[in-house]
Amino acid sequence: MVVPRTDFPILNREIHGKKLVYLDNAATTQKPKVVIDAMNNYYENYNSNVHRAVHLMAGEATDSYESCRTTLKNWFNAERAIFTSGTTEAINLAAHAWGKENLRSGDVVLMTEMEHHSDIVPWQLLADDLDIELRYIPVKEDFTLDLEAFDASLDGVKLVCIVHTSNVLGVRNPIEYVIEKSHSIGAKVLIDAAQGVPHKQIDFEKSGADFMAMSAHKMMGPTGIGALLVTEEIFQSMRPFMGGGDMIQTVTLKGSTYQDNEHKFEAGTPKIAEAIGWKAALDYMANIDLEAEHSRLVEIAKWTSSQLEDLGATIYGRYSEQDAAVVSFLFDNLHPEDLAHYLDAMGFAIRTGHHCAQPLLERLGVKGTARASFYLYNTMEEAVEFIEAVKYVLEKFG
Amino acid sequence: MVVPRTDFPILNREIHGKKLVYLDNAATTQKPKVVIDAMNNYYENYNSNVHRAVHLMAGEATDSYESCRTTLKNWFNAERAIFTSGTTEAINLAAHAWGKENLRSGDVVLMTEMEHHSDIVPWQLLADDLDIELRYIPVKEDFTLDLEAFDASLDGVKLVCIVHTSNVLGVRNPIEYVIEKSHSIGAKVLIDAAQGVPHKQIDFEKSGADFMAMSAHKMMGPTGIGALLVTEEIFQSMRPFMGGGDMIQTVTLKGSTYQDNEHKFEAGTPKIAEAIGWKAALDYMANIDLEAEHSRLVEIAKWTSSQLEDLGATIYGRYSEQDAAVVSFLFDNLHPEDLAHYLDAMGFAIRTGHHCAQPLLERLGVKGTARASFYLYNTMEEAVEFIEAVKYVLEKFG
Amino acid sequence: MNEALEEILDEFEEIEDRMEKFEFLHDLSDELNQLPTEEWTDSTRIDGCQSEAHVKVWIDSGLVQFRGGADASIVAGLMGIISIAVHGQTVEYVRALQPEFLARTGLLNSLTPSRSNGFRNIFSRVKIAIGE
Amino acid sequence: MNEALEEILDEFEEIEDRMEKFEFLHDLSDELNQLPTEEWTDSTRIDGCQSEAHVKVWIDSGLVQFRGGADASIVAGLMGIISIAVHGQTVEYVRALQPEFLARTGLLNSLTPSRSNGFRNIFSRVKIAIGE
Ligand SMILES: Cc1ncc(COP(=O)(O)O)c(C=O)c1O
Ligand SMILES: Cc1ncc(COP(=O)(O)O)c(C=O)c1O
Repeated sequence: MVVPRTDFPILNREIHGKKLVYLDNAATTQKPKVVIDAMNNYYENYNSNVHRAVHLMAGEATDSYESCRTTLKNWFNAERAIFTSGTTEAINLAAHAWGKENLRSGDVVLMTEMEHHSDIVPWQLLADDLDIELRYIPVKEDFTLDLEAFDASLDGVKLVCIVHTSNVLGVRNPIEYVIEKSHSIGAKVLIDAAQGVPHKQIDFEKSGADFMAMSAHKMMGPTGIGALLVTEEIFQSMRPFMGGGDMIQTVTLKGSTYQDNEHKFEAGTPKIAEAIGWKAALDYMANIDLEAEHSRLVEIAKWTSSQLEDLGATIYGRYSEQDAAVVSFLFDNLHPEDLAHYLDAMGFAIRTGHHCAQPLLERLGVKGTARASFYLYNTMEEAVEFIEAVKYVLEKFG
Repeated sequence: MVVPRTDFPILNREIHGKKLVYLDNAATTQKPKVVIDAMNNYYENYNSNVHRAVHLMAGEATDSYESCRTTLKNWFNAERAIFTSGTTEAINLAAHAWGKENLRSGDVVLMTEMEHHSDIVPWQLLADDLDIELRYIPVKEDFTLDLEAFDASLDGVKLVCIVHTSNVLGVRNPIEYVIEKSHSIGAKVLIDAAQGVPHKQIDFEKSGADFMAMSAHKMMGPTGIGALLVTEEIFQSMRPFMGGGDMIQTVTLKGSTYQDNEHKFEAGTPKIAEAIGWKAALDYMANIDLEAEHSRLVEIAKWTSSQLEDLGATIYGRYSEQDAAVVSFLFDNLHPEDLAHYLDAMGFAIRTGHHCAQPLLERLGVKGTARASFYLYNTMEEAVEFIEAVKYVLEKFG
Repeated sequence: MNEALEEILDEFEEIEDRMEKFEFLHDLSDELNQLPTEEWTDSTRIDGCQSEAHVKVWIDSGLVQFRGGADASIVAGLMGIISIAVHGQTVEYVRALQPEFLARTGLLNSLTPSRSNGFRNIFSRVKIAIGE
Repeated sequence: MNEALEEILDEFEEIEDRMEKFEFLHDLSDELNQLPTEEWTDSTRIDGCQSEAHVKVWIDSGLVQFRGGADASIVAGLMGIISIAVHGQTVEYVRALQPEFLARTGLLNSLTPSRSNGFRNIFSRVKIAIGE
């Protein structure tokens, strides 16, 4: 089963006179009409600031906004869900609100070479402020993490930051092992789940993770919103990050007291329409058999990668069952930037470049890759057309 | 002239069976259809991540997103416009990226008692980290700033933070005087323009301010976006606040280098749809004679306040030409929360409470006020209906 | 639900005009055993009302005791309803009571416990007092 | 605009099929005076291309000199056009030239100078070299 493509207005779009084949889903996903409609409904019928006024629209807006939080908590089985502008802000929030309060000089933050810049730079910035050490788990030839190196790197580690699923390789990391091992030495674990949550309903509590970061726009929700999930224990050890309206209990010239719920970390007028759109996306996902869809997409990715390989491409990925449908590849005789332009001329949207994961690409020994990433509305037919298009380009320009 | 009310779909809304009269504009404003449509158009026709891919939709999204920045810079005549999630994040950005880098132990940040919590708490949080002193300019009986006290408080001041227009009083502060005087002693000035920009096109460069913070949602734009305007000098002295994708030039395991434009402070996938919506709002405003509208609204506010006074209310404001159309008032014999509920029953949306300005309310000696705030689509007829409704409530419950 | 409460909620459902509902609510504040302002403290204060709102809930011989006071009359009226709902009732009875009954008044604009919605917070205070 | 450039842009406007445009562009990279890879340095590098792209622009006897090299062929083709536009032209002539002429190729998906759009950055480099 494929989700009804007619649910996604953009799929009717023509690109340079050709039918759009959108294969840049790891960058951002398309939105079903229900998501767009939910935001329109807010703006056209009950746009109002939340938490503050007693009038009817303020009540409706507040209920809608907070019901997104409830939906999110239920979907992920999480005690605390703090809204942020996306994965990046979520990780920065963890670094500021928890890291600054709980890390001490000499403590180690352990990351992986597979991290997205959003899970590296916040810790580098924090290391500029605190005297903490940063370490990285290497990636092996088979595109998986070097778990022996991980085991050997745990000395002094207080926090492990690991990407659930790589946006370049599609590889899903053994977070269960990493969490268990990290906890056994008393370290906390932050999961960058930006690429994990679109494909799978993750049970945060059961996963045992301490933090989990995500973006709505990568799971059919709007831009401008995401979340940091945290356990109650972590929540209680976080200090306010940004100050302002809505996060305070009282303000005097001498000092302030803060809310004791998630609002404490959501200063200012929140992302109201965005939360409402995200809830609609989660409700939409709830009607999809995500596991079946995921298998279907991984099959497509596997087929695509083997076809590309037959055409002479080097493939960066492995397409086991739990991995994401992300195909990174390179041709010796065709620059990826050229390929992307030629494909664009034929209606195909793929991504090329460093994918905000320069350390990983350095480890792979390349400057960038071409990446085709599939999502719920993509079909096997599109994969076939994509391979045909690549063949055409190779014949013409290869 | 009133802007065509038919431009605002929500104004057809019924509240408890009554016509909506929306007088909570200082909290958030309603959106014209062009703003909603611009965001729909993005999601339905060219939703894509920006700055990163070469395909057509990525190009269209990038051009649209960046053209919002251009529009913003032109509208405000500003060298640098950094997108944030709103006024609150903009001020927190200033505190982190500039304050932390440029303030030293013993330096003074001078604020006013009239500030919104968003322009107080970030500095209180900063003062927890750095050993800086916070001072406040008092508010006088006539609801204006005590400029003599200001003159007398400048010793050691490195930054003055002042609200352009009070969200409680509607009073427009003498920012020209404050900026000139502050600069004469070498202090920088941050303007919280959240309530100023909806009513007036401000020339940032000409104002001489160093920082200016604002929210799109208070000027007919969407939720989830705002901006910090800064001079080139300030821009160059700011250190990255949040780390992640899009703000870097290169990332290695050893460290990172950053972009040299505004992207440096916009980590992660940006607020794309939101920027596009905001641009549509600015384009819409460009077609309105804001000065004439402002005079019209202040007249309405002045009339409303005098009517309320005749009915026995205490008024907190003065309604001079430059002030905003914000009417804060209290009746001795009717609790504002009750009043707001009764008015809501009749379709009127007003705000009551502390308006995120507790220090100001403490100075005024009250716990909260009732506040009716007017915007472009409001009419004199609505003000008349409002006064009638208040009379009705007073008769029945006063 | 006890009979008095049922009657009141029926009455609310019958009244269509919202202003009339408020008038009816106004009268219900008389049903409230007043908590004298001298006894208003931080621990009796209800968050989420813009008014000063205070309640004291305790258990006496297995029966819930409720006193309240507020400077806004709508809040006092809602306290009146809650008082009718719980005052003098057994702990078991109150434990079974869900805050949703308040929605039948048709007066709640929002169901989210928040700053602008102290009504639910008042009821939560009752629940806390009986150890929930 | 010089005649050779005019002709090329006319040709681009005549070609409808985007792939054919690319084929035509491909040929234009031959027009480019190559900057040997040994001369590729940080200061010749163009930001915003995902490929390695390098140009060197200088003025000789009042005439603009342009050399370039890129490992992506589309970028090399665009350099070819820019070379035709500016190489051997007077500084005054190049000063008057606006980057918008590149849009006439119909090949630019974006007009914003950014990471994914090195084309404009190449032309900016020319402008910087002539002191703009
Ligand atoms: C004067 C003033 N400053 C700051 C803010 C905060 O704006 P936001 O909540 O959009 O961040 C507001 C609005 O609530 C305001 O009126
Ligand atoms: C693995 C991973 N982490 C983090 C991010 C950053 O997400 P955002 O840009 O939405 O903050 C992304 C997406 O670009 C990603 O793929």
